[in-house]
Amino acid sequence: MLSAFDEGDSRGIRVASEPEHWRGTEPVRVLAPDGTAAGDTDVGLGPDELRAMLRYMLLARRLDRECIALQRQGELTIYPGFEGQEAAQIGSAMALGADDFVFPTFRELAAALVRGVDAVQYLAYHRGTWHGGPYDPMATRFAPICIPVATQIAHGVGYAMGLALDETRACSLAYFGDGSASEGDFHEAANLAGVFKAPVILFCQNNGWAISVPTASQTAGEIWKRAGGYGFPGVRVDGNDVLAVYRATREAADRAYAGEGPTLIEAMTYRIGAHSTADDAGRYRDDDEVERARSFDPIARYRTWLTAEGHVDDELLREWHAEIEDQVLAIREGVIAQPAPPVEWMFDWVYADAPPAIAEQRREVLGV
Amino acid sequence: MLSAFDEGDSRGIRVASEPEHWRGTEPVRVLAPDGTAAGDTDVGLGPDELRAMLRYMLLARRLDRECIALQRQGELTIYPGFEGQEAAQIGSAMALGADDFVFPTFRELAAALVRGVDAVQYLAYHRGTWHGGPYDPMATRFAPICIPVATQIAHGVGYAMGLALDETRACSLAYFGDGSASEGDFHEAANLAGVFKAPVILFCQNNGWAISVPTASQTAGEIWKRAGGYGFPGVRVDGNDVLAVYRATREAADRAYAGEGPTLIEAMTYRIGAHSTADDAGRYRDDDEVERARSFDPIARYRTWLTAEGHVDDELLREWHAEIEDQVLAIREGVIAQPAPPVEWMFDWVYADAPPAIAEQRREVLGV
Amino acid sequence: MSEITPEITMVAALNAALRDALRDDARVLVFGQDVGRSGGVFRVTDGLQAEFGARRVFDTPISEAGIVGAAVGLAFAGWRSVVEMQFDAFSYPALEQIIDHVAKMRGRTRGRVDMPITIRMPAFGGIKGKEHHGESPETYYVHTAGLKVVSPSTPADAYRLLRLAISDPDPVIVLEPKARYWAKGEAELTTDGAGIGEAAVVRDGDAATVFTYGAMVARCLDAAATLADEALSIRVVDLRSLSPLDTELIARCVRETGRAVVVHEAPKTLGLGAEVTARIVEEAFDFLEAPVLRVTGYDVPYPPAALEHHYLPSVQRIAAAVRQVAAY
Amino acid sequence: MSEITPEITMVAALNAALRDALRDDARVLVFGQDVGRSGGVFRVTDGLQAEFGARRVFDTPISEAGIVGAAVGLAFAGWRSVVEMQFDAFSYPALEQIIDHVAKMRGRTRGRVDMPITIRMPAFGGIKGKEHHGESPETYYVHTAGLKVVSPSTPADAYRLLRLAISDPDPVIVLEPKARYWAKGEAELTTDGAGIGEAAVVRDGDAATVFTYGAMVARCLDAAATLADEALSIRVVDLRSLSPLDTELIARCVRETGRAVVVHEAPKTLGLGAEVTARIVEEAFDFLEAPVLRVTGYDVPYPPAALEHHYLPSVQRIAAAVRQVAAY
Ligand SMILES: Cc1ncc(C[n+]2csc(CCOP(=O)(O)OP(=O)(O)O)c2C)c(N)n1
Ligand SMILES: Cc1ncc(C[n+]2csc(CCOP(=O)(O)OP(=O)(O)O)c2C)c(N)n1
Ligand SMILES: [Mg+2]
Ligand SMILES: [Mg+2]
Repeated sequence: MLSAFDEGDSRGIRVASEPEHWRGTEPVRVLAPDGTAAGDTDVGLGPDELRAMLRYMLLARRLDRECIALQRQGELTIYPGFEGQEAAQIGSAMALGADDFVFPTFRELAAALVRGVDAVQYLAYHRGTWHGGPYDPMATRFAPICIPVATQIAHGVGYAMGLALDETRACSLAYFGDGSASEGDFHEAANLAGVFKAPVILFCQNNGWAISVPTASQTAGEIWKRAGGYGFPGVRVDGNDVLAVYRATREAADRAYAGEGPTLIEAMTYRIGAHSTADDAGRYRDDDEVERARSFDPIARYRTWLTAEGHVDDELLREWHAEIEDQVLAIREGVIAQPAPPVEWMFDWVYADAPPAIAEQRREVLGV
Repeated sequence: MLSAFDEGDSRGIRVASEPEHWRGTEPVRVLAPDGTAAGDTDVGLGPDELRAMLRYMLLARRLDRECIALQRQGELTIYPGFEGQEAAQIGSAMALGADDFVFPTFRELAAALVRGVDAVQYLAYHRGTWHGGPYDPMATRFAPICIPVATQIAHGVGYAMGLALDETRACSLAYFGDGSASEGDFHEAANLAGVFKAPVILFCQNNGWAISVPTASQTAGEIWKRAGGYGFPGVRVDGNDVLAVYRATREAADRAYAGEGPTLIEAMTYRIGAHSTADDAGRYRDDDEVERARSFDPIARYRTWLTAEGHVDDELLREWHAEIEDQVLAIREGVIAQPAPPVEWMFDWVYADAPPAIAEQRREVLGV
Repeated sequence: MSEITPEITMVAALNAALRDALRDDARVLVFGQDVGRSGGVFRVTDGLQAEFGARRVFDTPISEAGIVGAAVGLAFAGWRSVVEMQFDAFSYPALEQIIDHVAKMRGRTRGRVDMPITIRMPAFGGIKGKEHHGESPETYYVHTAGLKVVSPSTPADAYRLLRLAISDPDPVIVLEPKARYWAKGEAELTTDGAGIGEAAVVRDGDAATVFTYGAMVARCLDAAATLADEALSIRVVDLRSLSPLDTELIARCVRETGRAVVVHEAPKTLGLGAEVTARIVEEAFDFLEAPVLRVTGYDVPYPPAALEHHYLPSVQRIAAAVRQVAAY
Repeated sequence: MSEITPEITMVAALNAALRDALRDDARVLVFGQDVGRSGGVFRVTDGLQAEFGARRVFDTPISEAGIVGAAVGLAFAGWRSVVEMQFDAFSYPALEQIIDHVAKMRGRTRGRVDMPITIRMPAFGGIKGKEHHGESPETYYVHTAGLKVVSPSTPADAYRLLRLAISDPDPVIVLEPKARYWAKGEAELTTDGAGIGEAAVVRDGDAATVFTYGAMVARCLDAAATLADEALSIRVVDLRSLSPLDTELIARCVRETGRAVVVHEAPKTLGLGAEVTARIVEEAFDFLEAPVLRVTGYDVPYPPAALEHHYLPSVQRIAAAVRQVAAY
């Protein structure tokens, strides 16, 4: 009997060079890992949008690395990087309309950038100056950062139920990870979505790891397949192929707008970095696995294709590079300049009107 | 968009005469509803065992009705009847070995009888004289009655993990209902079972209703199909066909014994009575739906086949009838004779050793 | 007009509150297990689906965490959810959603997103119910910052508090004393009157104050009547709002009566009585002439029906405690 | 022998307790998220999988309710589970399993089935952690009859209490003060000594007693040192066992010092301080010369890192409360 109890698990046997958790059902692809077309590359985006997508990916990666530096320099508390997941996040976020609403986890800074969330405000969370949504979640339709894994999925479903009740032509999208999908909250939310035909996209970034636990020890099945049990479609897509992610999300959104209900998307990607700056992935993961995964880099793949298609060239990339450096520097400065909030903020929004005990405690702290 | 929000739901459109929630994937059958063979009827049971199965079904139905009478007479608190589900419970319980362990809900009196649980002790629960397992759960390998729906599934999985660790050739079986399968606990337990290849049978009695909510409003999918997402087999079986239930459970047990892991069985049955004696099903369910379901009665079907096969005849049935009347009368008397427990029992097993506060409260109550 | 005031049950009052809320505010939704077609296991939502349709009043799968989580999402979409947890203990699967999100979301968004969620549940014991159907979960909720918790003891309070809960921009847990569901009271229903946060003196007296709530209010009034025969004049306070607590009224009563007993069904350890005692000590220590006694459920799981009456505070136990503090 | 006692961290002590328990009892299992290969996010389970194999020490999916539910089933099969909840708030999804089953199963089976389950979790704040990583969940557990709850403040107590928890036939929640994980203390580890249910006087004094636990013990000792400079002699009691509480020692200290302050990180309302106060009032009212004051977290959600130091009881706040009761 080979089960998770057995030490010599399948992590030892690596033959193919793709990340192990990609095995099984072949994910849907538009671009091959080498950047050549693997399907119909017309996903309905014009050259500007195609370019914008790459620019976001480059910005996201650069900013992610800056955040890790900021953390090392003591300017952020723990920071969860997303290197390797740029296509999954940006491809999906780009596919949404302004009226759609995103319910993220704690790792979707790249998606937040696409939604127009102010990066400095977003990073206040990781600086430890505010919990939840330092940015205005209603303005960008990007819900507060959510840490208790899978709990945000029900929020996405509830929001979508609200859209359906209002007969608004919009949808919500809830991000979650491969590990999060083991929570009961995933199941309850997915089943509710099916029953109410909620216009929601359940978007799983399967990056192969939940902290130190590989997907193979997280579930014996394939996550996209669960959709069938809830009575709605599921699709497994190459999460490092931004065009495939875009198309799958677009199709799911169109289904949602048309009143056809939810879609589960499992985007196969890879977490290049550690779980967070507090984590040492060397304790549980071989470096060569990471090296192999790097050869499936989503940015290189897309840039190769865009270049071959003539949408970008070296000059444009150099221009972007300079712009992005400036952008990131401004964010860095903004983060560093961000002060601790006034102490009374701890009390100010717990209730719409502070009950006597809180009002008194507030006075005590302020010494008034 | 047709969703659960729409009032004119599919409950209004009934064409076939079988219960609505049986539609979709055809359940596996050994006997047709009219009691003729619909497949290979050799499920590996000899004539004595085949007869015993019918006798249990007759006893169970008679006792179930007696319990409802006892409740009306004030001798039981609320009682949840199981009429119509005798085949599902007895077919599955008969398929287990003495070393296997059952984790029931609150509706498995029929299965308890097969496991040898003393009916009077079992009914102490419904008499309100003790919570949980008034019977010894270790002696009969039948866990305490469980009310918080779906929570017992994880217990079954944990027990099975324990069996695997001990390398014991046995399995566990957790019962749950169609409604319970919407709980996160179902999902977490099923996923754990898959990951640890636990020797467990997840046995869903889909009786079409969760109190007043029909299966169609409970999930948009088919419950047996969820197994695929967890990486183990699922099967939909005619839950009113005791031979089919027996065979499916036996096969699942054999898989478990062989170290092949879990199986999800969805047994399609029908709750003939109300949810419990406290429930008035007339508020949400048409009587003619119940009448139609009665024509799929599991006992009539099996008796017809057993009679046709020459395993039982009218004389034997008359004999059993008399015996069962005596048996049920004895249980009835046992139940009625059961006194309230001594008040100190409230304190006696909260901890192995009562901490001072409880010891003091115990003394206070006893006035010592 | 007739001299005889018509009386209604708490179930009818709660039903009226939901009906009026649904009628007055098109953003109000009512959902949960069996609340739609069947009208709820206690009939609290009876007739609402028929009147307002299945888009406003609907049944859900058995998914407490999902139900509450959906209410959070619905709040982002501007809906005001009134969800039912079928029984006290069946709110436990939703605790993570309640503690992490329902209670905290306003703060997390710096007040940009309201959480006008009402979580109703039949609570407490006293009906010889099954296991997990007689729990007193208030401690879990009262300790959780960001929630309000109320428990009415009369039909009129039930109507008012439920309506106030629904219109409150913040989440409110409504613990409905199921043992009093069918008890009748004044039929005049209005939202005017005491708000969330205000306790009430339901019987005046000066020898001691008994603080209580829920189904124990009636029992404490019975005890007070018994004690009146012994010439002990007891004040009874219905706390009604368990969070925020009406510390001011609590302290004033202790200053005036010098002695206090707290009565509730929940187990003693860290039951609400502990907090009431602590506040009395903080706010009225110099007026306290006897220890505050707690008459509560024991520190054991809620017992089976046959032992329930031994577990719940009885008139005898309440009266004995009052005599003890009075004689101190 | 050297005069210098070697010192170890609480993490090392907890790790040793798990190792020794795994070695001494073949029925002990250790499982949870990331406890296996990686050795836990705080390294408490470091090296255990390598030593005892993946059948005794294993990683699980992210399913807190499932993990705890599996531990219940494993108990039926005669296994003794030590499960880790990765952080305080991540135990909330398991509350239903804990309240309904872990706490009640012994009683439900009339003592026929033990629930020797240990649920460990890094608890409380003070490390500038992320949201949901600094919660003080003790009220939820202490109020739940059928559970024991301990919280060590030193490596030696951590070792002993964890081992006692594991060998206890009843379920024990172990709240490990994560802010003290890396603080060092005496390296001699033994199961001899105070059992679950026993508090300890960690500093003697006679002007007032400060009751506390977890990471606040060190802070209260700092406050006591400060106050000693003002010639105020303060007794500090480390409660250690939050359920059952050592009521006897609590009452004795109040009888001897006449004044009391309770300090904890959890929000004030229905924090453990309420229960300690209520017990003091019940057991030592006549000796109480001042109100019992509570120095606690505020009645708000645990704040972000930048505000944490305003939220947690500080030496100043503790000292001020002590001065206040002493001067009363
Ligand atoms: C309810 C809950 N349990 C545990 C954790 C601790 N935790 C934080 S992230 C994480 C792993 C999540 O893995 P996955 O869902 O795959 O997302 P990823 O980190 O890979 O983005 C865990 C266990 C948590 N945040 N919430
Ligand atoms: C966690 C939880 N929520 C709600 C309930 C109330 N309840 C008791 S039985 C039931 C319906 C269960 O339906 P199903 O699982 O189909 O089983 P059946 O009653 O049909 O046997 C509900 C909602 C419960 N027992 N536990
Ligand atoms: Mg992951
Ligand atoms: Mg059912």
